[in-house]
Amino acid sequence: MKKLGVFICHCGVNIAGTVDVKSVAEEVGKVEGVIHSTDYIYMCSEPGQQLIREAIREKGLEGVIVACCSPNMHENTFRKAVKSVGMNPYLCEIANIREQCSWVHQKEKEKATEKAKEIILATLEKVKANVSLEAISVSINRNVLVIGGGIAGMTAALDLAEGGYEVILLEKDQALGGHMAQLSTTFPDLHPALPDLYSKALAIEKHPRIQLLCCSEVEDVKGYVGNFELMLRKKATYVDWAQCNGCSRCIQACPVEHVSEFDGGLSFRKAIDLLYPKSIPNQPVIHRNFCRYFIDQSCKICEQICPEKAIRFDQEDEQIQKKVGAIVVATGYELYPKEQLGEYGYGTIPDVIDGLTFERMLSPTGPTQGRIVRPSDGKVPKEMVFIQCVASRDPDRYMPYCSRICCMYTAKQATVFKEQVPEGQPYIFYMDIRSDGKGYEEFLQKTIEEKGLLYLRGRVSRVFQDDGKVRVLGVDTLTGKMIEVAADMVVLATAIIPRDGVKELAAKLRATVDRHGFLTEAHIKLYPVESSTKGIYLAGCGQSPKDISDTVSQASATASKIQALLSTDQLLQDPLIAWVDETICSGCGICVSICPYEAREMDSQRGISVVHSALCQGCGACIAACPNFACELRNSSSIQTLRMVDTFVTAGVRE
Amino acid sequence: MLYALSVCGVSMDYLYFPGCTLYTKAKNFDQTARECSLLLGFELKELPEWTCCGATFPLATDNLMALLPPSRILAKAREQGTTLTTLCAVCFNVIKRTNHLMQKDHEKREKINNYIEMNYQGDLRVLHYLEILKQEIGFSQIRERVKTPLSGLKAAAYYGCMLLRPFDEMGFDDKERPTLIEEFIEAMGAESVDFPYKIECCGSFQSVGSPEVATECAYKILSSALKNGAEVVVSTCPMCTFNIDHKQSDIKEKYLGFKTVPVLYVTQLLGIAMGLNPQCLGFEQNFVDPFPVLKEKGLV
Amino acid sequence: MKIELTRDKVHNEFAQKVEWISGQNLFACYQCGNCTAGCPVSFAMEVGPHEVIRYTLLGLEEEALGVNTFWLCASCLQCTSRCPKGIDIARIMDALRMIVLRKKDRRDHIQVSEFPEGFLERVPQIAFISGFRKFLS
Amino acid sequence: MKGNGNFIKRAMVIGGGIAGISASIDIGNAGYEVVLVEKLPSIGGRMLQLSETFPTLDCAQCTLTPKTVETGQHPRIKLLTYSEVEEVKGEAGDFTVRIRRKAGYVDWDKCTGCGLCQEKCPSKRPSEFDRGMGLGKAIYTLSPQAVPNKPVINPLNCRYFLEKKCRVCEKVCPVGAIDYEQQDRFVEERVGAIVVAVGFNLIPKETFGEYGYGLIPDVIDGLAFERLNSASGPTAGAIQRPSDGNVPKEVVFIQCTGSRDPARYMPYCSRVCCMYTAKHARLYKHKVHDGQVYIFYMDIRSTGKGYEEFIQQGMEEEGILYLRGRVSKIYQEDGRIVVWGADTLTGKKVEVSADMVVLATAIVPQEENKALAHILGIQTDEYGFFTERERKLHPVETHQEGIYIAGCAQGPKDIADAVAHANGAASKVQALFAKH
Repeated sequence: MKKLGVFICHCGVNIAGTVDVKSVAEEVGKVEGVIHSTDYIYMCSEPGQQLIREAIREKGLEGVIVACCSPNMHENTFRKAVKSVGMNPYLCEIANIREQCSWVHQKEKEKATEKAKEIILATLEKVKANVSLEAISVSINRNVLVIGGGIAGMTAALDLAEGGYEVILLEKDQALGGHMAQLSTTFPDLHPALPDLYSKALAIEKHPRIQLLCCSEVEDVKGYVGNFELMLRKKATYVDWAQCNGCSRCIQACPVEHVSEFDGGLSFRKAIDLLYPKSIPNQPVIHRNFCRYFIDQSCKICEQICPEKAIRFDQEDEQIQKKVGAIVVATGYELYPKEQLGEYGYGTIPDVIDGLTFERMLSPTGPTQGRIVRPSDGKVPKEMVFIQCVASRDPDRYMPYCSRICCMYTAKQATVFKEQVPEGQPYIFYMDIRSDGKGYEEFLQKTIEEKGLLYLRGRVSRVFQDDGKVRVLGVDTLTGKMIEVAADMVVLATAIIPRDGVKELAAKLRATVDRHGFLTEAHIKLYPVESSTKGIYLAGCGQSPKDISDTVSQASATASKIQALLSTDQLLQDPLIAWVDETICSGCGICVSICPYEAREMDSQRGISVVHSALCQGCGACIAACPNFACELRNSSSIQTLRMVDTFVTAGVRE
Repeated sequence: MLYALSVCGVSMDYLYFPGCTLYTKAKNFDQTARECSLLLGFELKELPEWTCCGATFPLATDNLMALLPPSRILAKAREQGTTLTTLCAVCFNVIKRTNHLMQKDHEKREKINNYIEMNYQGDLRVLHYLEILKQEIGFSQIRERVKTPLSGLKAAAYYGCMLLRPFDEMGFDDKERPTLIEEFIEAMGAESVDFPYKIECCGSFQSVGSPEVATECAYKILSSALKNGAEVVVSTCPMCTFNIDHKQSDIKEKYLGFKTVPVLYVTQLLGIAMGLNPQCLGFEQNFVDPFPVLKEKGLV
Repeated sequence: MKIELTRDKVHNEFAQKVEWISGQNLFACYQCGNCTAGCPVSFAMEVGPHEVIRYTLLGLEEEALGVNTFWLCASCLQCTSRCPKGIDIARIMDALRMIVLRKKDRRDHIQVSEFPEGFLERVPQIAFISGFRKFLS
Repeated sequence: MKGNGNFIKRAMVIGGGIAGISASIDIGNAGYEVVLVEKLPSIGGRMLQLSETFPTLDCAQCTLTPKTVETGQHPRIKLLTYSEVEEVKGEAGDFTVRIRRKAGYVDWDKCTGCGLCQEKCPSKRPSEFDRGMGLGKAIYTLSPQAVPNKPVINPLNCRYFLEKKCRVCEKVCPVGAIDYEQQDRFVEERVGAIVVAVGFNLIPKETFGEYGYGLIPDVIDGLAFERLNSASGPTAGAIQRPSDGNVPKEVVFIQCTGSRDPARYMPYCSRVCCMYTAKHARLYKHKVHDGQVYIFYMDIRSTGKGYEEFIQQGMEEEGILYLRGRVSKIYQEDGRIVVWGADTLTGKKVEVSADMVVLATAIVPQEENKALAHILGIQTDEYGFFTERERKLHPVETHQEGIYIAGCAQGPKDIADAVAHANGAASKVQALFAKH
């Protein structure tokens, strides 16, 4: 009989407030094999861990159960603690009596106490049969993939490259910059956005350790932390960038114009074009859907005019295989689709635009060279309405969350409007003004006072066209009165939502997203930049809406985590994986097809299935699938599991 | 009884602006102050030919006319000396704020000087009588001169608004938690009673505009003081005193169970402690007679 | 119940007049209500001072001048001393009073002739002088 | 010392709160040595005072203590607690830092952390860590889970230092670690980069005369409520008001106390108060089911991930009453606390007679920031927060190469943002070291 020790954590009042920990400790202490049973206020603290270490040393424990929070929180903490005094870490198990007991049974203290005891008894059954295991050591690849070439991805890539690591920077669009390239100025300093961004992009382009792949996407990801195998797709640009000298004669000559999405529909662009002038890379792309050559082979002007003969109508997508050790996901955001915002006339009234479109209008390199004019007739708007929380903070119809940046960019836009049109009046409909960054509140109040921005606390119910004006029906909840403004132009601060396609990407990466599609961090406080999958890190608005400075901090944070991860040569992995009883395995191969990690393989010589230990994640699919019961999970054998189930069942009988 | 007694060894005199009400309905305030000053070794030298201060500091920034009377008072006082004192908190507020404006606002100063044909630069010290007692004489010195310590008397200090606000200009005491009058009360040997309404407004001139509102304000102040154990309330302002003393008849009409409480001017309290002749204390002008409670405590 | 806003209305003459007489910036107001919260006479006011400021800013002259709020203000400056934006609210209240009192058709807020008998003898002159300045044109 | 030529690849982190700890662990894990300097006797900072964290309501201790333990045991992190930076010379790659190791009157080399001295110490004074609500001993650790778990003597409370008698701790100490003669010592450390993570303070409570703060015992600040609600706090997590230990049934929370108040206090927003107040209100409701919460606010600022949902859930499910308006005055009457506020949505004055009031007081920089900035040759803003090189793209760098800032030392931020900010600073240190 193993000598076992049970350590019950109060977790402050989180457990002890519901579960009578003293009585549980006492009763569990009477169970056969348990030679030590105790409780403490915070088992994860230094004195708590010391209790465990001392008991192991003094009483020669051969198995340890810590009854506390979810193993997601502190399994590692306690395994490290027992290891430090020479016990095999896999002889230490967590009995989760917080998330699975005290938190969900706060109003039934006696039953919760009983359940906590049962959970511990069941875990005892598991530990009794646990065996010592050694961690699996795997070599690692020290290159990093950064997905997304916006400010988050750019920052992470540069930080990593500066730290000495080789980086592949993947951008879906044709140039770096992301949404920041669309902005005019940044709040609250009103710095022009482009120059700062540009210097960063230039540094990336020149960096010897960064490989920039534009027009590229992740097609497939295999492997695991330290050893990801990537299949990337570099889409055809129909221009040989190695040949192109960036003279842009092709752009000038191209006869096709189509509405520019980058400029929010305010301008036209060519079928062969740069994303924006002086973009990095500074080579154009032919947009197949618009190019006459691709439509009816009627035009080859660009090819004819190109001095470097760089046009390649026959170029094809390219598949690139890469290996990396870690991945940063910095996929960014997009704005809520306008077609779905009927009550604001968005998409049907030309003078109702969104914040990003207005940014383009304010940008000196934008379609109006920075002049504010109504899209419908080019006149300067005098009555200007800004509506915040459009599709944000609207759980019933749109998004329940706050998009975080709209309050500040709206204040900035209204300020710039007032500077440019001094006789104009901005009206800003809001619910709460959220200016919580450094210097934000001061900026906001200063501009309200000095520029006379009129903030109206209330939502807008309807926006419609009337007599060449855009009529806005809202409310001022401070006077309790309905407000009507006959506006010249309306700017909507539409909700920030995750990029299209993030869910599919997350599935490839085996990372999780929340119900809105934002990538989920492993723990909001403890691991804010780590995803739930090891080796996958999150930066920027793909994780949740945030402004540029917070994005930059977070992106640098991912770089820091990755540098720590890759600073060693070998990575240790939990050995809690599947194994095969070769005497029973019939070699049917069901496990091979069912394994989601491609960790199962047929050994054709021996006619049995084997486990690829570095790939196996211990999910248990093969165990359930094996018709012969030839597969077992280490330290979670069928016998162990059945004994645990037995404990609960007999507990029911005892009752 | 009326002999000058120098406390600090030297005799000091202060220019004194009584203001209209101290010549009429608050004579007791004026009279006790003059008598006590003499006992403390200084004299209140009344300004010759003074006029009304205007009784409000004009809040409309374009109303220069209302600034002329207080400016004139200041300018004339400056010809006589360097320190001007008042007793009435309203006068103090008007004169001190005007003085502040004459110091800081060059443009208005010039205009006003043009109007009144004088040249006043705002270089007069304007002190409330209590400030003189605290800063120039010292409460500890006064404590030593107390003949009848007011032991056992629970007195609530009522500041009102005019002494304290606006803080930047008045600088009288902490704007939220003043303690100067309490210190004075303790120096008199009485027990000071703190109460939350001590800096709330009495309703001021609303006694003319909306008397019922002023009555309500006074009721709240007095009941708060009473609840905290006050046996007398100490005031520095004839306007407040009217509202919280004289209006107690109205309060009683509205709130049947209301128990009246005497209101004393600070200088009346000082006078009692300094042993002034009861005839000099001017209790006949007090609406609620303080005599019974003082007698009960053996103070008169 | 409904306000139609235009830029002329936001920068209405009335609001500008109030700003000019009071020397205060109405746009600076947080609408936090601290003035109303601390006002010793707000119990008798039809709306709090913060709401009168809001009416004025939105050009609702009739509403702003139609309430008793500024008539009841006793200029005690409690609002001013606690305003987080340092707005001298009492000055705004006085400005509203002045706007009414200075109109060409004199509209005194109180009628001396209607004072009850003995009132003049009872009330100290300081209250009269002060009150007359605030209530008579 | 992992070095290359003359460039010292060793970092110093000033401040052992969650930001400093996060930066230290990151730099240490990347293979560089770290010296972590903390002013208090143990690491953990403000987060150690918290009960739960928003929006998940995870226990703050459970989130933090494993990190403090990891820091304490990290082979590449050298802890210098109860220490302050006195002087810095040199430049990026070669800073020489002179550190004052304050006298704690306990020889930590001998001390085993058995706790006997604390148990027997007869001097009990209001504990600063518990915001004056609980009693602490003259010889103390900040918490039983402190890292390092070694005590110091506060001479201002110690009977021996005050009256030259007692010496109980000396008598009971089984290893003779008490040393009343101990003096401040000075040590020098050479490092190549410095991360400043000194955290924040709350605006002094005496500031708010109109809120009766400091006079009315049941008017407390947010950190005090954290202690009150904490299982390791003075009431072991029971919600009892400080004056009489009764369970408060009506609690008023006031936001923006000293924040967003340019005329009188701080013009900026303190960023965390909206969320922690919502958290307080919900935790209170979890413990006092029949209690009512009133929250006075100006704007609800719940901008983080899951924050807005958290706030709305509080309103809908726990019946928390939000009142849009500030509070002008608070006073005590008949054993109740009267609160004068406003509800600007009805335009009316609101009077609440409460049992307890919690003020969300403004986050202010540490007092010593300006002096420290001078020592380091970096800048602070007018309030005393350290200035970043550029707000958007260089939020962790300073104008001085090799010196970085992390967490609330730069400006108010919540734990998640502070951790990300600190990790960012660590990344810059690693890049700086990798370059040389």
